[in-house]
Amino acid sequence: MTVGIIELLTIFVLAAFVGNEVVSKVPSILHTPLMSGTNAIHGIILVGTMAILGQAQGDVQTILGFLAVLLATLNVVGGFVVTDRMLEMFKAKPSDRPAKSAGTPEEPGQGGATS
Amino acid sequence: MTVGIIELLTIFVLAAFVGNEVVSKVPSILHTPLMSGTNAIHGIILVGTMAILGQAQGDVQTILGFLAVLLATLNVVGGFVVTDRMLEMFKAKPSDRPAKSAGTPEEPGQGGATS
Amino acid sequence: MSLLTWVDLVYLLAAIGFILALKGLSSPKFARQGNMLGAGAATLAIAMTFTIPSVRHAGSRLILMVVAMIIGTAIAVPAARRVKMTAMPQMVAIFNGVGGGAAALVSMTAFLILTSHDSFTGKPAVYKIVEVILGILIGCVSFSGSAIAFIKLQELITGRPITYPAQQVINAFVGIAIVGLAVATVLTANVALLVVMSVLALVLGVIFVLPIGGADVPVLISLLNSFTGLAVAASGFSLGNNLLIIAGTLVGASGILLTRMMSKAMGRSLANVLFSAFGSVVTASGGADGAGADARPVKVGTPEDIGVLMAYARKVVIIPGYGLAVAQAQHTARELADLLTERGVEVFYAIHPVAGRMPGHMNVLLAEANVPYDELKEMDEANPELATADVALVVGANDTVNPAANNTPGSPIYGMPIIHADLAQHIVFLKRSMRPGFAGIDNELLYDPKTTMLFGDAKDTLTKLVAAVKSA
Amino acid sequence: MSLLTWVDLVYLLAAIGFILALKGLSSPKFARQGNMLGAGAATLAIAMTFTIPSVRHAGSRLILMVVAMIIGTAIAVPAARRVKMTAMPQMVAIFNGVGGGAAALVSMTAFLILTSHDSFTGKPAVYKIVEVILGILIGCVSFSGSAIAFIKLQELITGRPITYPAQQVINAFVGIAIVGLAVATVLTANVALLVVMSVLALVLGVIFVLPIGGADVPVLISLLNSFTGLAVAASGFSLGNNLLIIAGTLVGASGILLTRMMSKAMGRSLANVLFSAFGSVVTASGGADGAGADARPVKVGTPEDIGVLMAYARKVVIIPGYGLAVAQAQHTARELADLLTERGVEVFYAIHPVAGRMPGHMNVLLAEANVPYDELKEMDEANPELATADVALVVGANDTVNPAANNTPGSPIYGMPIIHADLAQHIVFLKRSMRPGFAGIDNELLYDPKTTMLFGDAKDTLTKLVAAVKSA
Ligand SMILES: NC(=O)c1ccc[n+]([C@@H]2O[C@H](COP(=O)([O-])OP(=O)(O)OC[C@H]3O[C@@H](n4cnc5c(N)ncnc54)[C@H](OP(=O)(O)O)[C@@H]3O)[C@@H](O)[C@H]2O)c1
Ligand SMILES: NC(=O)c1ccc[n+]([C@@H]2O[C@H](COP(=O)([O-])OP(=O)(O)OC[C@H]3O[C@@H](n4cnc5c(N)ncnc54)[C@H](OP(=O)(O)O)[C@@H]3O)[C@@H](O)[C@H]2O)c1
Repeated sequence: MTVGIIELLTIFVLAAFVGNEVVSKVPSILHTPLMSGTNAIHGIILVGTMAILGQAQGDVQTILGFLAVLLATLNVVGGFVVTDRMLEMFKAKPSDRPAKSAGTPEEPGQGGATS
Repeated sequence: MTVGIIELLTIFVLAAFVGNEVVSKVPSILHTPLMSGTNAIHGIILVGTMAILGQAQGDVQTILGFLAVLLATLNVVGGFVVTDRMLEMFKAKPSDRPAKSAGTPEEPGQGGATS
Repeated sequence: MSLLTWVDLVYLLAAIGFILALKGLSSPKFARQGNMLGAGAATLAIAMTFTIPSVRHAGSRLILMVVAMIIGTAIAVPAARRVKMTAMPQMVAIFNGVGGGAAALVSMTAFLILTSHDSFTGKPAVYKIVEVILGILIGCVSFSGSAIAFIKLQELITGRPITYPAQQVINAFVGIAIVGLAVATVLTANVALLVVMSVLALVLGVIFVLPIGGADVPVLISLLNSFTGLAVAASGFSLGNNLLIIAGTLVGASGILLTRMMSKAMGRSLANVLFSAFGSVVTASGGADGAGADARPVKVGTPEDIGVLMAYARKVVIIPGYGLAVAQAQHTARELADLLTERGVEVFYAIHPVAGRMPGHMNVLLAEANVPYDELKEMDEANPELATADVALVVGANDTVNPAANNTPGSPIYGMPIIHADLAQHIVFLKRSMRPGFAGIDNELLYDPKTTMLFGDAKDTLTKLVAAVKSA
Repeated sequence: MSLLTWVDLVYLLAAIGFILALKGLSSPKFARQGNMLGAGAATLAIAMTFTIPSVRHAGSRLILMVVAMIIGTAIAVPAARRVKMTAMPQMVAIFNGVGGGAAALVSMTAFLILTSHDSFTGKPAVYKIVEVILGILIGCVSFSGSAIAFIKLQELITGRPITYPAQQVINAFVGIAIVGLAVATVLTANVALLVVMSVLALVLGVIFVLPIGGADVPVLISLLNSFTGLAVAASGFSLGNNLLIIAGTLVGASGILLTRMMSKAMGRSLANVLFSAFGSVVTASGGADGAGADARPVKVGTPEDIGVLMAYARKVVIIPGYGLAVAQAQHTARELADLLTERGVEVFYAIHPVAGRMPGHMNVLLAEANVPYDELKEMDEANPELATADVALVVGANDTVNPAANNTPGSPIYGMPIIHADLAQHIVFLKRSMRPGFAGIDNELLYDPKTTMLFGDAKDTLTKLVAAVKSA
């Protein structure tokens, strides 16, 4: 906790630019998974809750810390699992399907989705 | 100078992502001005040379610092001026020209350049 | 290097992992790998956290920690595995809310630790308190706001905008009270003030979300997601933890952008989504639409007519909308499409970006029903094809095919891009009534001579169509 | 807040300014504003630096500082104002070199201060020395490499790759010596070792650049630009200065990307650009090409023939290349284009991304000659138009219109996108001889029945064409 506030601010500003730039061209087809995936990422607050519970003194702080760890675990575990489930379905899978007229190519579908 | 190396490393990594993301879609028409413009940006080393000359002790350090300030000034001043000169010409200017058949629109030229 | 430096290095690695995960999630090809990379980065960071002395030597609190994590995992995994794809928005809302709650609790405990530690050296630095307050405020709003969003989407309360007398006055009062308490807390570092402020922040989350209509809630969730990110970043400031700052800010910044992109896809501004009820009180039932609707004749078809029409068509485009999600008719729609394909009819789905209950949601629903990618076309790709389609089968969609968006300036949806069902030879609407869609405006296309209506719940009518096609 | 925190805050603002400047520079619309924003950010940061106590109270050294800045400005402004646009690559090289030199000097002085300060407390931390060494190494290579690049481009020495016996052995020796000295310096923190290492790094810069052919030098300058950025970032680490780290890293990262994009536009890998002489020793004159060239007949035209051809054409496409830049014929080309336009001929320029002496350079040259934007077409835009063109006037270009890139697998330029001059009704080449271009390979198009050659320096032949069109 000895790090200068300016360094933290700098990191904040740079991370904001990175987040903004990276997401700026995502296609609408991915809005839902992206929302859910970023939701999982902020579950990393779990790391903070662990540190807090580790340092907690007295019952109040311990209870708050315990609750925090519990909630953060829900967020991070649930977030990544649900996103994965969603994305798992996001693929061309002509093989699972009843016979289709032509051997439908896999790539065009995905390529079209990006455009 | 008491800042932790980790913070500096973090800033480095994030800045690298920002640089990469921002430049990743520049059209080839701007390669030369972009090269010259980034060249000017690293001229900010001038700030470092000033700090060094300020702290210099003894003749050797003072001479090195003096040289450094001089070189850095060349970089930053020359870099921005030359880039500006280049970009100044980068515009549609049908007005300077001898009468052209049709009233050439300004935008299409620039729009085409981005594509 | 000391152990703590190693921890910090691993945190930096995890942060890089999150950035790459976000890059992956932004492209359809690498989305799944991206998510897995993110999960890996999180696991790494969590594992490393166990080596920090204050955690490692926490004794009974270490046991509590592990217990909390086991309980959390035991709840989260089955919930995430079993949730129906149609209930995705609720699920995201709840995971987001707990994250916000955790961030608020971290900031709160950090405040307690801060004030108890510093009791001998005097008041802690102002900016430390400001960081804590920001974390608590944003986290609490996100927590209670997400909870209300969940309740709305789960239809435990009405999805309609909830308004009540003196709403503006109450909002203003809560807002001013929070600001006042925040300032007072900064000045006094008093715990009681902080607790009252936290409670009011929870209230603010509730009254912020109540007036927002059900169909706008997904956009809201994206915004609250962004809030939680910022709350996490604020906790990162309090704890001096770079990883939390980076991960939180990434989510905060990308969430805000995503929210704006969603509003744009709906042809509206973010402010409009959040602060106007957008006439959806009028929408839900009765009133103006009944009058306008009944006045003019519409063509109503039987399932058999329409079954024959489709069975002998060359190209059928299915345009799914919000109603398909509500009726959970995606599997039946797929059955119909398969049947038609087997008969040699060319079938594909035209997906509007804001069809369904949340942006991109229709893709997820249809993917769940095993509809392969190559039958889904995005709006821009589908529109040129519609001119050559024999039948446009509009299943529970309305606004997203309403020509008023193109040709009626002043209409609330004017300017929103639509799917051009109107270009097809025949248009079939599967809906329950003549009631308008979310935007609450009449749809001229329902009265078009080319249009046939088939009233009823989408799942029922689709089942009937399947039977009709089979016997055609 | 202390003064130093204020300085840091202003530095952060300047860093944000640089990021926005970079964003601006990446889009044609905001490039100029972006550059101005960058200049403003730099000015702000420099002004703020004067308030730092160690600078403010530096006494005589403060005067020296101001003197150095005045001298630097007095040299840089006129140089930057007067330089010819064709000499742009040299100018960028020299500004880049001095920046690298400055960064190296900063790191060197930081090392001296470090070792003198710490003389009583023992050796400074290892990572501090590593930072310094990196700054010096990269800065020195950038400095001497840029100097050689300047000398090559200014044609003070030959632009051809310079090779000499035992080149590999010497390079390896220098490389190993530098690594050894670096390790020794880390272990001993000895100044003498550092000085020797710096000198060897200067040598490395020279021997790294000498074997690179003149036409590849622009790509190299982009790489060295990136190096200087990294050297600045390394100085930032030594000084604990965030602004230097951010600005340097931005330039370093974007420079590497830019370098790769340039190589890609040339249809080659970066390694190929840097480490292979790419057969350009064969290129320059004589040898294989002479034999192949003389064996087959070519059609040679007179300026009058070609003047008439163009004067009565409907559409003329001018394809400028390296030779136009060398001959500095851009103004004459513009004169010709204006003349044709006045006669009602449709004229535009088709610009290949790697035409000229550096990527995008041709745009700058033509812009300088007052050619408006709307007459410049990028390759992808121009190619469809060439099929309907009456005349493709190829001025000092060769590789960029060579069909071998499309249809001769194994050719060194195979895979590079070209401008399809071959689709035009008539093709006119203005060049001095039958010699090949930079890639050193024959161009079938020169022997095409549709092709007319007009030999001579591009400026001369264009002047003759202007006269011919006038009298046509
Ligand atoms: N996707 C998003 O992210 C999102 C977010 C917020 C807002 N929105 C808004 O939501 C709208 C979405 O457009 P949309 O065309 O998909 O939907 P819509 O315009 O809201 O229309 C949905 C239609 O489905 C019908 N319906 C409802 N339940 C049904 C059932 N069980 N069976 C059959 N039909 C049923 C309704 O008519 P009946 O009542 O007559 O059956 C209604 O007309 C747009 O205005 C968009 O701006 C979208
Ligand atoms: N732009 C870049 O960034 C860049 C960087 C590195 C490498 N390159 C490479 O450079 C090449 C560029 O292609 P390019 O088509 O522009 O040029 P090129 O293929 O190198 O051909 C240039 C032609 O101009 C002629 N020429 C030279 N001086 C002339 C003069 N004074 N008057 C008239 N003609 C003259 C030469 O023929 P004579 O000798 O017969 O006159 C030569 O054939 C590509 O291979 C590219 O990969 C480009």
